[in-house]
Amino acid sequence: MSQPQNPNADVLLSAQNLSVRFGGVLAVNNVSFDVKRGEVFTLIGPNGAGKTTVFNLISRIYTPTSGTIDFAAPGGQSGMLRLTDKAPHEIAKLGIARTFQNIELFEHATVLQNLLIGRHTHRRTGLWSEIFFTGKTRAAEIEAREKVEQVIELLDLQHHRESMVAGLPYGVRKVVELARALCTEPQLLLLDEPSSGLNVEETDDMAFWITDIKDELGITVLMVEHDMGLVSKVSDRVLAMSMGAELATGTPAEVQRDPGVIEAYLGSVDDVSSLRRENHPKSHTGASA
Amino acid sequence: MTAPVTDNAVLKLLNVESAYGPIKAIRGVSLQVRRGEIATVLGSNGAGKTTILKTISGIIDPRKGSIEFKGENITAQDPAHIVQQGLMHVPEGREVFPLLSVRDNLVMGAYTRKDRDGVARDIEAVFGYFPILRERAAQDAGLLSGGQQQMLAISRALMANPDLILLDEPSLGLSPKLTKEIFEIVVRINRERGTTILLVEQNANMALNASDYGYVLENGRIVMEDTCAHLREKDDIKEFYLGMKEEGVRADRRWKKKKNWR
Amino acid sequence: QSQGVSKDEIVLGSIQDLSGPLAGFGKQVRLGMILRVDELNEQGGLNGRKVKLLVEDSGYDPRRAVLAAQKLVNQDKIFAMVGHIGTAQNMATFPVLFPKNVINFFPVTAAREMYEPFHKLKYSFAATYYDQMRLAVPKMVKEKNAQKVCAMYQDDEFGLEVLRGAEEGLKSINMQMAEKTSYKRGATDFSSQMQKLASEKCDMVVMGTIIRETIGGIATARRLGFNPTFVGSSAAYTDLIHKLGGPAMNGLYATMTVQHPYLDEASQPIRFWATKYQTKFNEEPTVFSVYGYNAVDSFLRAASKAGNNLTTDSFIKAMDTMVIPSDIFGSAEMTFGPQKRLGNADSRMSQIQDGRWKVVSGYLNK
Amino acid sequence: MRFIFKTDYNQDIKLAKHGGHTFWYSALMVFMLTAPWLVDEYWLAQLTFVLIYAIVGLGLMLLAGFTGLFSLGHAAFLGVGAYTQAVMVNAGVPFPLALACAALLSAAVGMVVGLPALRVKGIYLGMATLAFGFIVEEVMARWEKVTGGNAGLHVHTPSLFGWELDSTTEFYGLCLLLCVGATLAIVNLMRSPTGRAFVAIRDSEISAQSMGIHIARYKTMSFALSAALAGLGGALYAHKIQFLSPEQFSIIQSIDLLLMVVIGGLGSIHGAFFGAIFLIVMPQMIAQAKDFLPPAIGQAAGLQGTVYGLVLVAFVLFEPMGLYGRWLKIRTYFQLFPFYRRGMFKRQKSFQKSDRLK
Amino acid sequence: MQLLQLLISGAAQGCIYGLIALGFVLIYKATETVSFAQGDLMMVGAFAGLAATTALGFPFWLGVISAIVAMMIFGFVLERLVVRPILGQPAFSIVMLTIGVGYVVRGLITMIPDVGTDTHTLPVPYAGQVLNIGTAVIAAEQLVVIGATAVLCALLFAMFKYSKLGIAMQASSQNQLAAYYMGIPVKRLNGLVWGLAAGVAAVAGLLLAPITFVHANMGFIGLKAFPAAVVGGFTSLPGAIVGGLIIGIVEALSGFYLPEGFKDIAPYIVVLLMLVLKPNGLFGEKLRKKV
Ligand SMILES: Nc1ncnc2c1ncn2[C@@H]1O[C@H](COP(=O)(O)OP(=O)(O)OP(=O)(O)O)[C@@H](O)[C@H]1O
Ligand SMILES: Nc1ncnc2c1ncn2[C@@H]1O[C@H](COP(=O)(O)OP(=O)(O)OP(=O)(O)O)[C@@H](O)[C@H]1O
Ligand SMILES: [Mg+2]
Ligand SMILES: [Mg+2]
Repeated sequence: MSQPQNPNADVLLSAQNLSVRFGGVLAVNNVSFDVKRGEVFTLIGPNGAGKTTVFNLISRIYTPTSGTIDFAAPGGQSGMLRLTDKAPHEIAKLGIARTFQNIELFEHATVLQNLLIGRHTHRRTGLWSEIFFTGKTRAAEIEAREKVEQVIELLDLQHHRESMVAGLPYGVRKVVELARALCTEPQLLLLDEPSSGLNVEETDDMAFWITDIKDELGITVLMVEHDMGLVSKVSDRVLAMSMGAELATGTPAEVQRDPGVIEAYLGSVDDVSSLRRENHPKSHTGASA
Repeated sequence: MTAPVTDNAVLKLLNVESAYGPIKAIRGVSLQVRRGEIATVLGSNGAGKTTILKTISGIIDPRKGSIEFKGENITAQDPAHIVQQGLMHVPEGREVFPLLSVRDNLVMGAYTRKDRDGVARDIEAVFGYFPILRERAAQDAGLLSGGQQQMLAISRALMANPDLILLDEPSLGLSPKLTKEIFEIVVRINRERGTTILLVEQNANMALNASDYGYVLENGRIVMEDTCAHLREKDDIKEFYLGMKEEGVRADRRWKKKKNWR
Repeated sequence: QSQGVSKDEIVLGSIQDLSGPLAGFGKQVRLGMILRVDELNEQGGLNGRKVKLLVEDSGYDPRRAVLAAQKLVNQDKIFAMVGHIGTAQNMATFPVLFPKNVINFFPVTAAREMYEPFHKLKYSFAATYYDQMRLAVPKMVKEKNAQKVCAMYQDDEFGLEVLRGAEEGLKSINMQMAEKTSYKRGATDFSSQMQKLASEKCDMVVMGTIIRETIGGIATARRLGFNPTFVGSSAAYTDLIHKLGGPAMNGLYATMTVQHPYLDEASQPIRFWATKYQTKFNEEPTVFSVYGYNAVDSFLRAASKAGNNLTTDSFIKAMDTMVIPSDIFGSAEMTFGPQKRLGNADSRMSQIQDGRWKVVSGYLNK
Repeated sequence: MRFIFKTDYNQDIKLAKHGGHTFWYSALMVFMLTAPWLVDEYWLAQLTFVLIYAIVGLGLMLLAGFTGLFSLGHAAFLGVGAYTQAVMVNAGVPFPLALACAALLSAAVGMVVGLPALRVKGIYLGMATLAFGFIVEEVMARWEKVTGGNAGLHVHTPSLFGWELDSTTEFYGLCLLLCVGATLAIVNLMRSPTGRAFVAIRDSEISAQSMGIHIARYKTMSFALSAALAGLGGALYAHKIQFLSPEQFSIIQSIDLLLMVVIGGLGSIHGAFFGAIFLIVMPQMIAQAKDFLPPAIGQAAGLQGTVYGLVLVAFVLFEPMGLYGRWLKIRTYFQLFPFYRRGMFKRQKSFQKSDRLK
Repeated sequence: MQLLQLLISGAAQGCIYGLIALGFVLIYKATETVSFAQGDLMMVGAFAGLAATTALGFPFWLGVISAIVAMMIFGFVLERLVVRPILGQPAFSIVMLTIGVGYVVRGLITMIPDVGTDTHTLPVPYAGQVLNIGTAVIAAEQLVVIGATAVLCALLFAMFKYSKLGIAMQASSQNQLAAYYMGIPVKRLNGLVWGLAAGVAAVAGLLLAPITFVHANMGFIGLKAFPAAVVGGFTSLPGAIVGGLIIGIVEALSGFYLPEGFKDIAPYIVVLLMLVLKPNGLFGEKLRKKV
């Protein structure tokens, strides 16, 4: 296996000339980008631009038609690992965790159990030790719980610790999914639309969390997001895609100013008052009175 | 042509209470939506907005209370029956038919309709709204991107040409441009066809501008209601739903969050 | 004192298939047994003891047979197991019966394991499939001057017994089985089997088959224009063959131990018996009804011989010198002894002629 | 209602969550240990069967209830275990060694079956295991030299250094011991990473994978463990029934096993036990009950099947969570006693979604 | 010549499997459950035909039609009574339910005094006739099966592909919740599906009756139809027929050319091979969840 040299010690993840085709659809078309250690890198783009597909390529759910993805070897070794040669379950072990656009939690388990599954890559016990539940297993379990509790506290999930995921509201599930990803103690965190379904205030919290994750935990974040407020608040760099191809790269402000991005993605300047009914109906008393 | 808002309520909820097993999700909600208007329900996560919509369309049976649609009591009726009365629900989380083609998904939207020509015309109309759907007409809906599925879910509801549409977070996962377009379409349909709309939306700014009347839901109870024009001016609404906070408040909150965190 | 015998009652158990593949037979065995038990009880019982017959359903499943046997032996405390159907089912219950000293009397299966290896609690009545075929096949070969004998058999212990008997019989006249082919119980398609036999140009086919498979196999052969002499065992000796199979079945030979009780049978005692059965249960009797009836009848003979003090030991003692004479159904005389636990090994040949079984030979004896 | 305040991680991990657990499970153990003196031989034999089937049920629960892989050929593993045990014990191998071999050989076969399971799910997996079951049954029937073929195989009583385990009581003791051991093993597994990985695979393969769970390995492991328990159960079954024939391990047996875990309650360890009790006791109850029915019905051919089917249908209709679900409700009812409200367990409408996509 | 006859016999038998498999595919496509009661419904259908033509004395064709109609009603009722109450539960519950229904149906038929435990023949006008194809022969009974299978398959295929009803059935199986949201009367459609499936089962039973006779256990042939459905892909109607043909022909050939015992397990070996090589069968769609 070729060991591509890391050209730049700062680069954590490097995608080169990625393309993937599904039948007639070229979902990702020759996209290249580098994610630097310690930054928040955001992918934006119209619906169907191929953002989620890029995530799926990184987590090896899809295999690229052409192109490569390299990841800085964990544990400070020099050199890059070729992700595209790895099996899907090996990705987490390397320190890449992700959330899903449509939320993929373990529905018939509690929040706590979901988070503990997140600790799977840190498993140290063997089958026999688990069957007899030896002291080692017990110690490992306690340690896993300590770690999980830290994440629960960070994300304010105490209240939901023992709830079944199936019964949680959409917004909480989003947070649980983030928590589960954090439990793997990743180097790189992939967030697919973390704020969708959250209201303004919750989006604010999300922004705080993402900043904390980056600053305090030192985790690099690669995210897909449509809420430009959040994007500007937390991202260091933004890559705009359209129809599978790269449209623009730069700081959030730069990208937002790009006419191509405005045309394809942002639309005209925010003035939603045009939606209002010209003649307001007169106020009426509600049925609840 | 603009359809006027009339005073008679198409949809009336009276003291509705729904629960999932022992957990009560909404507790005594009363609201009404008048013919031709766009009404919205605001509320934070888990407030029970989705539950209200599901209860209306018969997916959940309420414990108490009654629901009236166009003068008929539809409490705990079979969901299919309720749709046949002219009520369409765009559910949270898209819920497309993953293994049917995009076109067949649209055809299913028009299941209750008998007029073939009208259906064909409406398919063209939604293809006009969302050209990508025309492009993917023969593709399995399950393979669309998240946003594309959302477009499909909305289009599918339009296909039924209903009297009342329940919209649960229509902008979920849509690009800023499309979000705006979606609301324009919603408003247009309301104005042109006179379709009544009950809207649940996290993007309160959009919702409050597009709607005529709004309810605020907290912990399963309605705590405030008014015309959207008035709501837009209220300080609480501004702070909690529109995100127009003073810097001090924001920093305070940030600090509180941080304190918990080592 | 043995379990199951009290001052005024003898409790007998039986396990039948009442819901499985042989439910038709199981039901008839049960009715035959009931007929005899009722006759006895109406006459006041045996030495003042009425007989109580408990029948359990095994669904032709050995595991359920064991559970049923446990119930009968340990819960209902039966004195003897009578007329239990099925080879594997019987074998599976032996470990339940024997430690409790419960006799397995006249099981409705013609497998050698029902009396071999010797066990003092095993009694069997029917000529085994093995013996039937061992004696019938050489005789038929000679009679028909057959050159190539082949076999189609059911892929289970029953079919194998037929096959082994036939092979043994052929060996005695220095012949070999030219071709053999098997099928699984419940099979419906026999075309490849019959084609295989046809391509070998077999002129006699031994059928280790029961009912539907006998009919299906022969019908397929006739359709293919393949018309050897078919020879079946007593398992194929039932009126269903000609009733269901129609004229295509004419010419089939089968061995038999008791005669089918046709309602319009020429023999007056059989006709009388058959009518009685028909009146009581509102259905026509078959050979299986006769097996059930005979099993209970023979049990009663021995029990009566054992006298008032009926115990397992006294019953065995009575059986040690037991002779059961030939009955109205034409079964041969049965004799038992301290080491002889099979009544007899005799059977007769019969053939379907004009849609009805006809006896065509006397007893086949070694 | 009981509220438990957690002050220690150990509390979360502990098996007995509170005093009630300790008390009731101890009571159950005491009963099981004294059962030979409390119940008559017939019921002790049934109890032994229950324990044997519970072991098999635990295995199937692991596979179907926790990993979400439905096997329609589980009787094959039972058969492999049973025949291995019978052949080895008959050849004079000490029975503990034979037991171990039975479990291991079954596990090995389970791994082989696990292979197609890596690629197929749902109904296809059901069919793969069904096909496998038929093939194993055929092998048992055809490999006469070893299995005795359709003629069947008598199993000698287990013996260890000249000591024969022949009495009902002693064998019951053995089964009890193994059953408790198996239960502890599964309970332990389920509170460890492996057990959680199984549950993760059941709920969402894609996200299990993205959590670093090697799907293929864990599915194979689940098959192997499940088959090992079935093999162990099969070995005990061989001794209990003492006569083996291939048709005892047919599709009917496989379906019975599946019914056992479904009726017991999928996804709970209690369910395996409830199911085993049901599977053994139910036919006996029907047999007992029919003595009280008018003979025209009670003795009719087919009654047993009809009643069995009716009970099954009734279960699915009224208690889809199985016996364990019913038990939970009863328990909650008493715990809440004066405050119990009707409708508390009223099922909300539920909606099925394609599980072709998982 | 040998080979030709083998192929013809195999194909005829394969059509029987295909015919039964059609029922499985119908139910699976429309409700995403597997009905283990299909074989038993087939048996009941055959008994219904028997009752109509012998006990009631109807002329043959009238008897056949009334048996099919009666079975469709039976399917309806069955759905109403036992399937509908648990609609929405995981598919597996319904599988269990059908196993239970199979037991009950078989048990009840067995319980009919004087009829249930016996084997019967259904008198058909075309019984016993054979058709010569070159040197090979085929029975009229088999020919009828082949014809009926083709017609039924075409009809059902058209329904699922082109009619709104058929699409709606698939829609409800893929996402019941969304189907309700669309106003699709899921329950009524389900009733229809079960009615249709029972009707298909009745047709199979009636066509099979002259070949396998009518008896309470004739439904077990359904176990051979599973492999047919799997090989074809379980969601494809033409696949069921092709799968059936493959299974039938493999059976015939292995019965002739391979050692004893292979004929019985050949279908299952084919299934295992199929699942390893092409997990979704010959015509099954390749599915993958998009995340
Ligand atoms: N497995 C697949 N098969 C076929 N087409 C696919 C597949 N996955 C994705 N696509 C197509 O590729 C394109 C990109 O999809 P992707 O999910 O990456 O979009 P996205 O940028 O995440 O959009 P959104 O913001 O709406 O989620 C879409 O047009 C989609 O239909
Ligand atoms: N299936 C369920 N089982 C149990 N509880 C549930 C279930 N679905 C919702 N709930 C509970 O009902 C309450 C209301 O949920 P609902 O989904 O209506 O909230 P929402 O206002 O739509 O929130 P969101 O903005 O996140 O979509 C929540 O507290 C949630 O925990
Ligand atoms: Mg996306
Ligand atoms: Mg919601």
